[in-house]
Amino acid sequence: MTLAEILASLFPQGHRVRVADGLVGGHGPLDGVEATVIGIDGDTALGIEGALALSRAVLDAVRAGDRAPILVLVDSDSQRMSRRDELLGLNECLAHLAKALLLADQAGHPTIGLIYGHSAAGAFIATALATRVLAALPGANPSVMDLPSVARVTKLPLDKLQEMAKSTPVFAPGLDNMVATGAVHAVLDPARPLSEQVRALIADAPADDVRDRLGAERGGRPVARAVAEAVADEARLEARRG
Amino acid sequence: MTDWRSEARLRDERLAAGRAHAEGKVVPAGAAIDLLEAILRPGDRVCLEGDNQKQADCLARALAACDPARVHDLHMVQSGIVLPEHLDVFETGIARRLDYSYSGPQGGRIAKMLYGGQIQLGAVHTYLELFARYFVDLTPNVALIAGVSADRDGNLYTGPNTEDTPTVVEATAFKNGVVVAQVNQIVDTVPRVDIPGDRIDFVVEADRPFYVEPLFTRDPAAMTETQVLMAMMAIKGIYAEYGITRLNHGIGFGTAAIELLLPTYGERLGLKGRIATHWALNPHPTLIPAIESGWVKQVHCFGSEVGMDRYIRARPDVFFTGADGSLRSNRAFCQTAGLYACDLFIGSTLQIDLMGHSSTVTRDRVAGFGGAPNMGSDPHGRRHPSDTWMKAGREAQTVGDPLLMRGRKLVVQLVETFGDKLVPTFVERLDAMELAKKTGLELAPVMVYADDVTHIVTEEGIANLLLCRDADEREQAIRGVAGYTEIGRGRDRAKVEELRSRGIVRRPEDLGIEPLDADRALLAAKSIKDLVHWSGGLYDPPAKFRNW
Amino acid sequence: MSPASTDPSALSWYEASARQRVAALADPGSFREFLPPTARRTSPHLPLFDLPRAFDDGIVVGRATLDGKPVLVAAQEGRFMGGAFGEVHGAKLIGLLRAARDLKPAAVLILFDTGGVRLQEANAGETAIAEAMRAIAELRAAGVPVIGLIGGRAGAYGGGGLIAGTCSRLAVSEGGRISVSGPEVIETNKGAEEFDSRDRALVWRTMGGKHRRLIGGADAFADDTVAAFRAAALDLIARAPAFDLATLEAEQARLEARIARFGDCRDATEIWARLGVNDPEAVPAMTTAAFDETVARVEEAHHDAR
Amino acid sequence: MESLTFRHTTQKPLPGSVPSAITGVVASGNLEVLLERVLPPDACEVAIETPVTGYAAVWEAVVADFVARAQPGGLRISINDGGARPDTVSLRLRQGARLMEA
Repeated sequence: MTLAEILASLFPQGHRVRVADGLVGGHGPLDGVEATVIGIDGDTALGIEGALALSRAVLDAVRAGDRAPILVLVDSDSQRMSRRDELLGLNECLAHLAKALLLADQAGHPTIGLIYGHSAAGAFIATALATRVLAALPGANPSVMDLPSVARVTKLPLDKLQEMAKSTPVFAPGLDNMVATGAVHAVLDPARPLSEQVRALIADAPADDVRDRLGAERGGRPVARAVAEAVADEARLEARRG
Repeated sequence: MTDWRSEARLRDERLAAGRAHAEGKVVPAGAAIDLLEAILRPGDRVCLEGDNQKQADCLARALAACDPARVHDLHMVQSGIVLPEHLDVFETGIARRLDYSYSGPQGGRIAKMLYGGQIQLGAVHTYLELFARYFVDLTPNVALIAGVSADRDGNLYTGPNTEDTPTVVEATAFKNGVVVAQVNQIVDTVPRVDIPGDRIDFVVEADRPFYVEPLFTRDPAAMTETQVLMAMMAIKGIYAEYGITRLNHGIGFGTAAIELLLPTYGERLGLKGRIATHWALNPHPTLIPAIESGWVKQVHCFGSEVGMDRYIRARPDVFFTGADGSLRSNRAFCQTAGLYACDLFIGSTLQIDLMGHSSTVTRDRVAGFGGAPNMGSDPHGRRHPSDTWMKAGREAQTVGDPLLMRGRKLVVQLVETFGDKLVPTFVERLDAMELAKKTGLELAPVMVYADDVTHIVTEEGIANLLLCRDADEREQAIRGVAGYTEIGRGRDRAKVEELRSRGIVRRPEDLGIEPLDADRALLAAKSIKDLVHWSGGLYDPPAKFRNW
Repeated sequence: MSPASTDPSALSWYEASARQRVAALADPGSFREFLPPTARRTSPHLPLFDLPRAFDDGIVVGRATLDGKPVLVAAQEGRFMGGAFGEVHGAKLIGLLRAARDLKPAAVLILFDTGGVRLQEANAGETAIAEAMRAIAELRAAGVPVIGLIGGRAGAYGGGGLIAGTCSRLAVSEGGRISVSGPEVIETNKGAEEFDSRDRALVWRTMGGKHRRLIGGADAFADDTVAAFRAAALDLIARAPAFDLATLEAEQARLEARIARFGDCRDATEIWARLGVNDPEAVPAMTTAAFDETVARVEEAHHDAR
Repeated sequence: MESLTFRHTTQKPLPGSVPSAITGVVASGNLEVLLERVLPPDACEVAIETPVTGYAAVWEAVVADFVARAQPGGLRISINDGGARPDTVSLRLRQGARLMEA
């Protein structure tokens, strides 16, 4: 689906969402409140200016205090790779955007991510992965690194990696693997109105971070949940010992 | 009538042809190719100054760009094969024969070209040997050299990296040859005259400053506990034992670790002033802590080192400097100093065989030798005694009238039993033998011959070959320090224990060294930054060595 | 310069292992490790790639006291797989952060030493980074300071740089680096003209501890010793900013002002000059004392906007 | 990856009472050594995981020398190797034994 189609399906009554320089921003009516929409379109890399433009929109929504949903629509490249971005503190800007979304969440705004194209690395972490519920549309292609690049870095032949990718979702790019990891909660049905599907996601939003539980259930992260629990258990036990 | 002036006339012809591209002696960089095509003749012997460090790179590029129809079949006689252009000329036919000394960075490619027959190799020389032949049977017709600046009369300032230049110019200019110098800039007055202008025929103002490789910078951050252990053994088991004051160090991490242990471990052993006072050495950054701690009386240098200029200028009591304040190095003199006036050479190698021959040549790399074979040989022409030299001589030779006994130079190989990628250092047969066979060389390129080596230091211990009385003892002493290599595991354990009881093989514990004490904390500097601090901010390391 | 010392607190942070850092940072003998090496919770994925595993998967987590107060600590081992986040590695950090939510320690300390996501377990690593950022935001909102200490050889790159940006406060040493894209990554993707990764002085000028401290990307500058990091951690715990709208509004303004003021600078030295540093070229070689004096005069370096 | 296990009988137990210790890091040319006092006092077992294949004989010799010298009775020693050279292996084993004796 294109961004225009997605917006039309999300907001059948119309919306005020604009795209400029690959950055998405605006509002649209959802369940009687004005949802805030931010995002990245057109496989655009996220740099310092983009991150701060998006975080500004999120903080504006938090300041409004209406607890309206915040939708994060993502079809991005990775973080913008440049000397200037790093010089000026890209890590702070991306972390700031993620923190804005996490603060909004704490302040009672449902934060819903929707990945409909590509996304990778720092851009993915700062946007879609910083929402409470991350959904995807079929055809979305989140990745950390493409397989040819993985082949180059790991010095393993590409065909071997492709074979491994079939049985080991933990390293391979693609939506199915991100779903299996638990990072993507649900894949939406493009044939049905997105508005009602998003409404359902908001209604069913988990109270806690359940991504490692999903990863264990779906087999994409076989041990993370057990390891995290074991650490937490030991910590509590040690604390009781004093 | 015998023609006694044919060479001189040919020189005049070359100069006349070259002057067409010059204004006085000065040639713009853009005309360098024309100049070379004008002065060179097919079959000329050419020294294209490629030193250990300083490179006449502008002239190298110009030579490689000459028309092979006009310039061909040259015989290159230069100490260093360092730049790609040094070998490009053999691919195009501009050059055919080669006599050289060192080819570190091009070691892989030169091996391929030797196997492929693109290069007719005369020999891989020691520096002094090649320099000597400049004056006998390898005198250059044309020398292409490099300096920092020159005036319009050709008076040349080489900068701190004087290196080979005086030797090359001496041989060329005084035997009817033509000398072309590239300089970074033409100035009204040079800071000091390293080569008088009447020995320089043309001066090319280069398009960019000549390239210098920071060859002697070893980052302390990369030193391992094993290297620290070996350095402890060398200091306690050799330097202290023989009272070594006059010495030369190789280029490796092991010897750099020794330098960094002098102000800590050496100090603790009370050795300050008793060892390591007089050096033939490039200005190693890792020597800074020892200098600053007052260990080092003086250092004569083969060449300089990138980033050390300001430090050297501020320490003229230690280094040889000119009236302008900057370092004056000289490879030929320093090699001679290392050969005759030093009591110890200690360096590393890639392979050692059961007799003790060593080489840095491997199947796919012909790195050449640099200074090691001269430093690492016992000069039979030496006549002056020193306690170190005499003690070593007594160990080697137990019978005869003391008044007729020679001393011995200490030649120490400091090697880890395994190199990179678990390649064993100790082998049955040197790869150099294989190379000689395949390429039809009459002599295998051996770096240090067995009869010159006196000690081998590994992390397993010290083998004192001076004390071995026959070939079998020698082999078992070498096996005894070869650790877990096949050579080491093939040792006769009883025999090695017997050698140990005679002090021929000495383990760390025999020296009172606990291997677990070999900690990086002993290094006087653990990083390049520490070296900068030691130097009081005078050392200015190249960007690739910085992490600040 | 003094001869070698064996005092553990004088230990070089850069040189020390994760385990040595934790042991020397905490009150003597106070550290208790969770899922220690004997538990052998190793990566289930690395063998597929024919790569060796580590018994702790490259991260040490546990509890300790710092000046008598209970803290939870995580320390990455930068020499194992570049300190990168794999599944187990990430999950150990997540478990620690979740425990902190219940236990309310005086602080959580994260000793970063990471190149980012472990490629062989990329999806797990990336997700763990997102989980860590969420958990840190929750902890901070609950009033638990989360302090990042950065001075290892791998720095804090990739997702590590983002987690660092989520912490309450950061201490960094000269050798420490904080960034998202590494120099090699930028060079590979954009060419050596954009970023020459072999120019290490440029790398440190752009991403290193002094630059981050000067522009306010880190809150304390520590000498490269465990003792200095300990002192910095204690200081930072005492002045951790709240995690609320006011803080993030202030951070928004701070970062926007930074771009407006320095957005046209090509090199860090230009930024330092505009910050009022008299001799910007001298900054890399400055001693800690001289640098501290310089920082004290730079307004941007002091804020609660994180 | 290659897995190797060597079992030795020692004349005596390793002194000290530290239950476990770890030294070294899995990195290129380095290794980690985990030592646990879990075996009978006259037994020592060394288990190695290494990405460098074909060096079983070298490992065997290094381990045998270490056992003969340190007499690490009671220890199960587990090694994750990153391609370390034998001298580094020996050093780490001795460092580990010293930690256990403390």
